[in-house]
Amino acid sequence: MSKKQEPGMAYDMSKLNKVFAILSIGLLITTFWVFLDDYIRPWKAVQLEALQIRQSKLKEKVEEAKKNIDQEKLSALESQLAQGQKDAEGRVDQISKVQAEMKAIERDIKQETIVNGRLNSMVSATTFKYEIANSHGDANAQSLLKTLRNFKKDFELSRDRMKMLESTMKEKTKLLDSLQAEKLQAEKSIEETTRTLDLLKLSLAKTNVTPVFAIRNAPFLDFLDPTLKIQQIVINNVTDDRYFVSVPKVDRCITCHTFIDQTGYEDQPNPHKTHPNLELMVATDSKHPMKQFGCTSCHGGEGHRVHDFNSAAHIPQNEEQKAEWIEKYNWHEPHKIPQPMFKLQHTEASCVKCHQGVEHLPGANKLNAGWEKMEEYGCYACHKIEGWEHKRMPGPSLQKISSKITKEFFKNWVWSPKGFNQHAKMPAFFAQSNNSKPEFMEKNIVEVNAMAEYIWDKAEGYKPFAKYQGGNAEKGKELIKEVGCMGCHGVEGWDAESKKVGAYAGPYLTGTGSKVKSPDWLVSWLIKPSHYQEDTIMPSLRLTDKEANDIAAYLLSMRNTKFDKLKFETLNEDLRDELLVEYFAAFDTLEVAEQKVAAMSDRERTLELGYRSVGKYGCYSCHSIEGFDGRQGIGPELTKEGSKPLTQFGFNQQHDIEHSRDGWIKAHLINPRRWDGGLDKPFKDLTRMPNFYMTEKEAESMTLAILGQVSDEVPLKGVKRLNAQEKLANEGMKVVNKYSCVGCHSIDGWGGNIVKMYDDANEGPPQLNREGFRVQSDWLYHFLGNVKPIRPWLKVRMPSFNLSTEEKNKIVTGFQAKASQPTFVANDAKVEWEPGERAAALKLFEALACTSCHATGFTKDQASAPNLYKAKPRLRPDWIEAWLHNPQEFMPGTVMPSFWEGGESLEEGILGGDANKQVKALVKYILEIGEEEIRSPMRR
Amino acid sequence: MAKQQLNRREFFSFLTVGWVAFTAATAGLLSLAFRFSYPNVNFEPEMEFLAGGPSEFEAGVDERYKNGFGVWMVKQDGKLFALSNICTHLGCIPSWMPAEKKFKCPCHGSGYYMSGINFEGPAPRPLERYKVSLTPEGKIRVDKTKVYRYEKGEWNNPNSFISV
Amino acid sequence: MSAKGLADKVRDTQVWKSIFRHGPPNNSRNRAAVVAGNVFLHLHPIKLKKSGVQLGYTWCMGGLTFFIFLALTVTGVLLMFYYRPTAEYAFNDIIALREHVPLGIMREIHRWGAHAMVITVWLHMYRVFMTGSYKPPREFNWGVGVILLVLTMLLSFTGYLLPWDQLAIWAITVGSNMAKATPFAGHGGPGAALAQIGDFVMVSDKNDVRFQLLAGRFVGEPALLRFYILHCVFIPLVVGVLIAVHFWRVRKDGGISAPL
Amino acid sequence: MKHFINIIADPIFSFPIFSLLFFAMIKWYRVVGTKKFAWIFLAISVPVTVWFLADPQFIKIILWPDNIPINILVILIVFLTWFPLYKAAENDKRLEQGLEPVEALPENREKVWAWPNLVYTELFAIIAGTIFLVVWAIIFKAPLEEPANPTWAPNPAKAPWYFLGLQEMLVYFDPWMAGVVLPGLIVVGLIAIPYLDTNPKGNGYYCFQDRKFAITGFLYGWLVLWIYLIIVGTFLRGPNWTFYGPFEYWDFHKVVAEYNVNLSEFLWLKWLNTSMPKNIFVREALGIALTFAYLIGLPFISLKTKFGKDLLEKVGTMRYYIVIFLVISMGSLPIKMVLRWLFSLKYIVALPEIELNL
Repeated sequence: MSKKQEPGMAYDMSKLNKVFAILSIGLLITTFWVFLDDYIRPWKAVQLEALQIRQSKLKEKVEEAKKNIDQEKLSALESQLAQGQKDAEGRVDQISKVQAEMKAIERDIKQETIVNGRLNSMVSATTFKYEIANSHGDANAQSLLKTLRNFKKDFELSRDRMKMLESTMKEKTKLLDSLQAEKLQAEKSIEETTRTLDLLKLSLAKTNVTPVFAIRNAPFLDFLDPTLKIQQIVINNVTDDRYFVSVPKVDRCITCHTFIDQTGYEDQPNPHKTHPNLELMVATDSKHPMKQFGCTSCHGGEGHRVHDFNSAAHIPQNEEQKAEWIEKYNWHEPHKIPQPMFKLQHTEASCVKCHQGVEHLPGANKLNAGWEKMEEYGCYACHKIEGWEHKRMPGPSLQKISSKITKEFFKNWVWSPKGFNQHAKMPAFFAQSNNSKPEFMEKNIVEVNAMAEYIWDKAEGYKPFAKYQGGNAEKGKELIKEVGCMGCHGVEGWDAESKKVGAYAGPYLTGTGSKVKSPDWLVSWLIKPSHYQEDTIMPSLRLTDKEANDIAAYLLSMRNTKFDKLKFETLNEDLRDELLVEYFAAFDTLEVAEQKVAAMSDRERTLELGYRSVGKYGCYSCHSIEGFDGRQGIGPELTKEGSKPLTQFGFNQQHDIEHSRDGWIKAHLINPRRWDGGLDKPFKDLTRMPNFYMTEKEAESMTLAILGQVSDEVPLKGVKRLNAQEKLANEGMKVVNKYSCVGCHSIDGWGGNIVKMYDDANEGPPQLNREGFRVQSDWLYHFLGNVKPIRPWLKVRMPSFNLSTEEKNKIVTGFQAKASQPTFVANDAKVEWEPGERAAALKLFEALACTSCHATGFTKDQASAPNLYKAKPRLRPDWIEAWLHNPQEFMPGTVMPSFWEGGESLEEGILGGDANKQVKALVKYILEIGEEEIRSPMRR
Repeated sequence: MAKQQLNRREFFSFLTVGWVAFTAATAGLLSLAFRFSYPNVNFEPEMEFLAGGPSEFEAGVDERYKNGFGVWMVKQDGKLFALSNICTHLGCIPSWMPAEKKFKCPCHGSGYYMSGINFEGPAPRPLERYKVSLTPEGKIRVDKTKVYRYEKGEWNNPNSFISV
Repeated sequence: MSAKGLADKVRDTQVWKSIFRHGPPNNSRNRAAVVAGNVFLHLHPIKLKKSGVQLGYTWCMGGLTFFIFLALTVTGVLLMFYYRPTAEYAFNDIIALREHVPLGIMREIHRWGAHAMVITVWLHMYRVFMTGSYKPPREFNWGVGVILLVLTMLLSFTGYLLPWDQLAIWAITVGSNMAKATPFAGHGGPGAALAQIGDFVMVSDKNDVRFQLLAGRFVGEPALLRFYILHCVFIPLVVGVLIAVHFWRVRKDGGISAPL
Repeated sequence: MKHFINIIADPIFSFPIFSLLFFAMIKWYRVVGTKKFAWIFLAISVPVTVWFLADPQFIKIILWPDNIPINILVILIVFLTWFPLYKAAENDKRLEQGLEPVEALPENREKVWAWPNLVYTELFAIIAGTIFLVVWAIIFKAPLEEPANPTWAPNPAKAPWYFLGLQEMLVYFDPWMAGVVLPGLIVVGLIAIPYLDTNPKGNGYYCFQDRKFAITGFLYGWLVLWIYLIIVGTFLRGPNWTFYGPFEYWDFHKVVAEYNVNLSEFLWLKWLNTSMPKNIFVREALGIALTFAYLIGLPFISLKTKFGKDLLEKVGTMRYYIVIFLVISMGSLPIKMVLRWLFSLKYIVALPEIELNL
């Protein structure tokens, strides 16, 4: 073949065709490839797996359902059916006759429908015409009216005929059914017997992979009606932040987590597992149904991404899981994701964004623990956190400090609080990893000295009102345990008990003897704390002088000998001046600064440095110190800490800290000074956040609470908005929490830690369950201001708090609201008895031996239950009734017997044994004796 | 002569293969656009909802779920059913006229009885009914993905109503 | 210097001459040159039958249609500066055009122009039929013209939705529901009920032609976006290409029709 | 008088009247196609129009902004219906005399320069068009109603005016016919015209005599079945798509007596007096048979007529069947209308089970 081309041709045609063919085939292959690339998605495999799981579960259920069917009964029914069919065949003539009749009626109905429809439309049209003509006063109105009436009449007639036909039809249908009644009955019974099985079989059939299934899910055709598809929830009430725009959240997690809302898959591995807490989450009837809250509202992460396991920003909960995921899913750290998923153990952090400004969130135990710790350590004092503004200063006032402790103690304490009291809540500012260089230490010493001088300079005098007369330390120690101090304080002498209670509202009592300057102050403080500090939360326990002296004796006997010997170094004046110059030089030249310092007297210089140092370390945030009113805390605001971009967290040179928000926060809480490690910082720029010496556990739970402080603006519809009642309850609980009522009382399941100290819970402070329903509001108000013991046999005392009227009101209405009681109950009406009821009540009172415990006023015995004569003013009648019916419901573990357990009365002879009547009668009797008490209150 | 024929055949087959492959690939790429126009997920309202308990309904037409879900709950002759509010003519939304006891479509005047059966106007067939079932908690679940049509005799299907 | 002198001077500059390669069209040579040498006028033949410029014969409807198409393109592009095709903004943006956008009358021009274009394109077809101008050799171009007429109505129809008011969505609802009735391809059309295997519904409101058009089961935000794209990009492009073909064929098929 | 007009405007009357007028116009096109006729018509129609416009209800509908294009269209159509007839009458007279049509006169075939003749004509059209559009835009604001609300339909809900012919067809046909098949046939039929019309005469000039069938068929479809239906749909259809006369107030509550019955119901219930068969195809057998007879039988029957024979001879078998099919399809609309009005017939074939209603 010659290579010569045709004239006018640059290439051989066959060659062109060859290239064309090859390129076209390449294009074709690419086309297939692009479809396949789009088609193959990891979640499809997961859904197929889920299908198999569902199939195996259904198979089990089918087997079970088969077992449940009584075969004998079924075969009996089948023979019945055969018999029924035979019977029906016997009446075949009758049946076909009825069927023919029905056919005729059917025709008539159809015809009548047409007639009826025609007339109906004529009626409507003529009505319109007539109404128009009539309103316009047209001449033909009357004739139209006549036509209309005729149409209406015809229409009515037609409707009657229709009704007639329909009822005949019904009769005939009934007749037909009755002609084959046995058959129909048998059919129905068989259907009923096998219904469950049939339904299950139907569902099972849907799990088979059939050709239709393949077609539905085939590439390209899968737009028709696929069974494998992305499942999503659009949540309008919770949004994703797109910066200046909020868009509804879209969660597609259920694409893989197929059974998350279905029970019965608890035993499956993830992602096929059922949600572990369906009662609270996910389930339709839970408080947080999946359709409304989705998944990432709580878990975080990229719920809308389903490309693969990593795109959803899954985060392993620990190293072990991390290794597993790397192995299984090729997991890697999410990149460029603003809010990756919370670690499983941190999920409760999400509660915060919707449940704001509450003291306690039932069900969120980890979060509550975190909040409790934040309260204990007083994070909110230095760091602004929205919703925490109402909290009081966590430390004691220093306004009268000079009368309480010595300057020397103060300096040593500030230098190392834990050195004095290893349970001290006061954190350590000095001798930390970043400021223990000798040069820094010397400057710190100057600062501590200067602060002491400043504070003492500002302190007012205070004169104790009581005198310490010496006491029995042993007795004092017992008293401390008995009267209830340990609801708020840990005590060194009762170490095991203190651990059990874990009280945090007041300081741990140790070395008091070394701390307190004058015993008189201590006695005064114990008797009436508000005398020394007006706004203290420390209550009076109505101690007698003797008791107070005994306790003081015990407290004074506790000394910290090591601490006693400490001698704080004195102020180095040169260094002081140097520091002062450095302060002044911030806005002036060095020269001017030095001149300024030179112009000041020695005392002035010390006080100035003291003032500056208090400001520098932010002491005033926790302690009331004169000269710092209205100053902001020194810490950064934490309201949106959980959304702070990871890059804004300064990990500095700490490479062994996990590179995540929670990793940083936790490490920071355990030792905030670590970030200065390896850096060369000048003295004035050293990290100031003090070291609380938190345990890992404490840091972990606080991390969770801080992680929850996210910036997500949840739309109003999405957040939990407290209703009026809940608001009142929450306000009340704020006061309750402030005074640490929950240290002693368990309030609807919250708090009551002191009870752990007692072997018998009934010896501890009473549980306050639905307290607002139990007590009369005015009684409670009065009681809070003027405590009189109700349970004299208890050794622990209800303290007298220094509550303001507003606070008392808040507590009362709070309890009332919490128990859904809109108002108080008026019960000053005289009891009215049914005939014979009073006698029965008295009989019951005898028979149930009420007075054996409620002895007060009845016998001379020691009472072990409250005074019944005082029940009327204190308790709500409805509560008494409910309480009598079932005391355990209100106070689990109470010694009050349940006389009417399960609605059955023990005393059948009285009031016909009717539990309700008996209880009512008793309530009336209790109210009646209360009336007497009111009239002659002397009786006991 | 024989050689030339072979050449011609060869020539012919390359050309054929080329065009067939090219046409198929182009058709495939055009169908990309077709498939692309069908989204895999849609953001339209839920097709399933809970409509309270059967005891909440009185005989007649209940319009509570009309605006939110496009459904009239109708209780008639011992049956409670979910009636679509989409006119079978051109998909407008009829109004319930309590006085006239009928549904009337504002677009082209189709009228329907309370049962949903059409009796006037251009509507070609009765309104559709949706699947209703009772949840284990005794609430009515309305599933709008499954419709029941009168003219197909589907209104006797036990899933199309709840006996009350 | 007289005006004429100035004009001559301008005509003599290099700039002028670089743009217009011929003298004033007052002689045969230049009249030919002005049409042949200008890319826009080049659409025209250099000479045409007299009947081609007689209004009684041509009605000028085709030309007006093209002019309105251009006017709509210009006003449409301008309107796009102020219009966002989302359920959130669309309606408010239209209000803005009326209330505060400078010369928001652009919308009126666009809307009435759209109506006018439908009328002129119909009348154009009417005239072409009445003069029998579709007859050979112009059969193909008549077909192109019919398709252009359909596209004109589709352009107007897709634009009808964009104000996102009641008029818009219900007109489109009524219109798009017709697609639902397409035999075998719409779920309300004949034959759709047959395409079903068990619970596998091959033609349903989730996959039929109407769903493809609206990207949803009803006229919602996705439909707005789709109609916007069709109205502003897709159909105008197709129309533009077909107009080119149409004009090209007018020239190639013997110019504006005239008796053979 | 107004009352009378309100009544006869109802399609039941106006459609036949309009059709008759149309055919009269075609029949006496030489009378219509004169300037004298035009002046007389103008002299009558101006005062009549003024009288119409004096009615508050009529002017309200006329001046609704989105109806303006239709008013313009109507005025143009009236003129442009007369104008070709005038031209055709003129040409036909010349052709009968053995002369060439006016357009073919040598002075009209003379070649003229595109510049300035054509270019200036276009420029004038552009300027006039711009003025027209801008003035229109200044006088009439583009309508804007309430924000879109998918849960509440306005009443009446109308398609854009150029689709109102189709929407009016929806009264008589199901959407698959009125919305898909018939428009599809219109488009296909229009495209097919040059291939079906093999008549070499009348190429490039107005005439009627040489193209009687083509022009009559086209004009009937264009004027009666398209423009007339648009006018009805725009001006005469109010709330609930009920008919309202031109002077009638659009009362939301107006009800028109209407109850339609299917052919199968006529057959089984009325004529055979029995119940409807269960099998749907048996039930609709008559309608299906009639439809097939119409579609397949009619072309054969028309072959027997002179018209059919001539047509077959002229265009050949293939074209004959296509033309007849298109004509039959076009004719289905008036037939369905008449059946509806005379017998309240709803569907000839009623198969809602498979959405197939005819």
